[in-house]
Amino acid sequence: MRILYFAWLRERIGKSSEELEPPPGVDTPRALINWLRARGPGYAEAFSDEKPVRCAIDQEFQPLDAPLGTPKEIGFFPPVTGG
Amino acid sequence: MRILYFAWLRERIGKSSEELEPPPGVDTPRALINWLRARGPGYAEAFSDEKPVRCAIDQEFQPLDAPLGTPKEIGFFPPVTGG
Amino acid sequence: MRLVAVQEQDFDAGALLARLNSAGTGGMASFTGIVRQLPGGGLRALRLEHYPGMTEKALERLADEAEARWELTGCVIIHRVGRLEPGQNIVFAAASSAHRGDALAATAYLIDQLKTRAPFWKAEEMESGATHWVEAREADDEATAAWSETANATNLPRGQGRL
Amino acid sequence: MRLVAVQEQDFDAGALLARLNSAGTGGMASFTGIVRQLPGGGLRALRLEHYPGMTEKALERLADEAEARWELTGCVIIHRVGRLEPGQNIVFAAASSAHRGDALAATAYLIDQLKTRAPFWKAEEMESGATHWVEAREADDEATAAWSETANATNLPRGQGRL
Repeated sequence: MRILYFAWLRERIGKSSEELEPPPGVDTPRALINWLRARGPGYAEAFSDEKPVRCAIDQEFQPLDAPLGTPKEIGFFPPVTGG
Repeated sequence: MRILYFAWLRERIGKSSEELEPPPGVDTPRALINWLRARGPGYAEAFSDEKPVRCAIDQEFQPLDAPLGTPKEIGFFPPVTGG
Repeated sequence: MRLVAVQEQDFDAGALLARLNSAGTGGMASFTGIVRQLPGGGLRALRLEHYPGMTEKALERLADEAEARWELTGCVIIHRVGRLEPGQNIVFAAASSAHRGDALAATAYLIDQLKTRAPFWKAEEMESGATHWVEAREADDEATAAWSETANATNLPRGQGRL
Repeated sequence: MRLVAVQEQDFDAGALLARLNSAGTGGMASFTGIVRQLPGGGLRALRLEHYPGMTEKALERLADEAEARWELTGCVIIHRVGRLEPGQNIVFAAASSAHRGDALAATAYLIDQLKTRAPFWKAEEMESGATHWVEAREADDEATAAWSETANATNLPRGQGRL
């Protein structure tokens, strides 16, 4: 699946998106965060605190404990600040 | 004092303003209307029903029973319909 | 920044918003009223009459009230008079503020109050040649009154949505 | 008439209002958000990032909701992205309707909802060279939530005046 990072998550991880296949058992965005955190220090720093992390599954806002399903894309980002 | 007429009051009376000195005892806009009504058929028609008549004393909205005082001008008109 | 005018000529909403912005602000709200064709058609034009002198005082007072009630950086009320055809602008009210809610509420206040507290009168000139004076709407009185129920508040009154 | 866009280039509020008017209406309300200098100064620019694809969907949904909730003849949402300096336009929301209350309420709804439901992020680029991401404001969440309390109503929520 395609994973996208925005704002300071993008900056800390050092990329705006990547294609990854998380292992079976990664069934929520929160589980995906735990799995990503082990991929390197940038990820660990970006996801050190989950509280300010929001996500969208296939471009719809979802809670971190929503079922992940088999999305085409998932985005991680801080709370939005538009307008 | 200067008396001004607007909208259909102006049309029925046939003028937009005039200088008049009402006699002593004409001490409210309503009393002024009663006095004006006797000045001719246009006035009688314009003021035949007081309900839709509003007034301003020296350019401030006032009820018909407000004290008239000695204003420089008084305006008579229907309810406003701007905007 | 304050701009209040009664005029025959048209106004340029974009230019007015640019002037409001140049006073320095976070956001600007505006309302533009337009001559509407009647549901059954047949309206050739509106003719707008006003009470010169009193109108300007009444509009300045509404601007004073809005500036006292909300934190505004600017405030505009322009009302046209004369003969206006369907689709043409009648009225423009706008307010700017660092707070978007203030700008929006002040704009709604200005237009609601103007409807019942500024001496303008509209006559409808029909295609048939007939002309009749527009009657005041009860809903406008209610919209004006709704703001007094929140006299010391800065809230928008309930019921705004359908007035 | 519906116009929703995410773009780097500036927009022309006057031209957008003219397009809304050409769809035929009684009144148009608008809100224009502008980059504000910080209270203590020192802001060189905002940098606005968004989630391409998702943003457009989110804004179209807000327009759908506004059109379902009020009687609108038109609806516009334009949001800029990229680097924007103080005084420049960020966002434009507008709605037109035969009823002024509908136009005003729909405009307030669009801007309130957009603040918390569209994926935009702002970073502040300071004159010192430092850059920091803007944190979400609790007041914005409250403004969004206030509309759900009146979920089946067309009223403006109380408390709008200070948000």
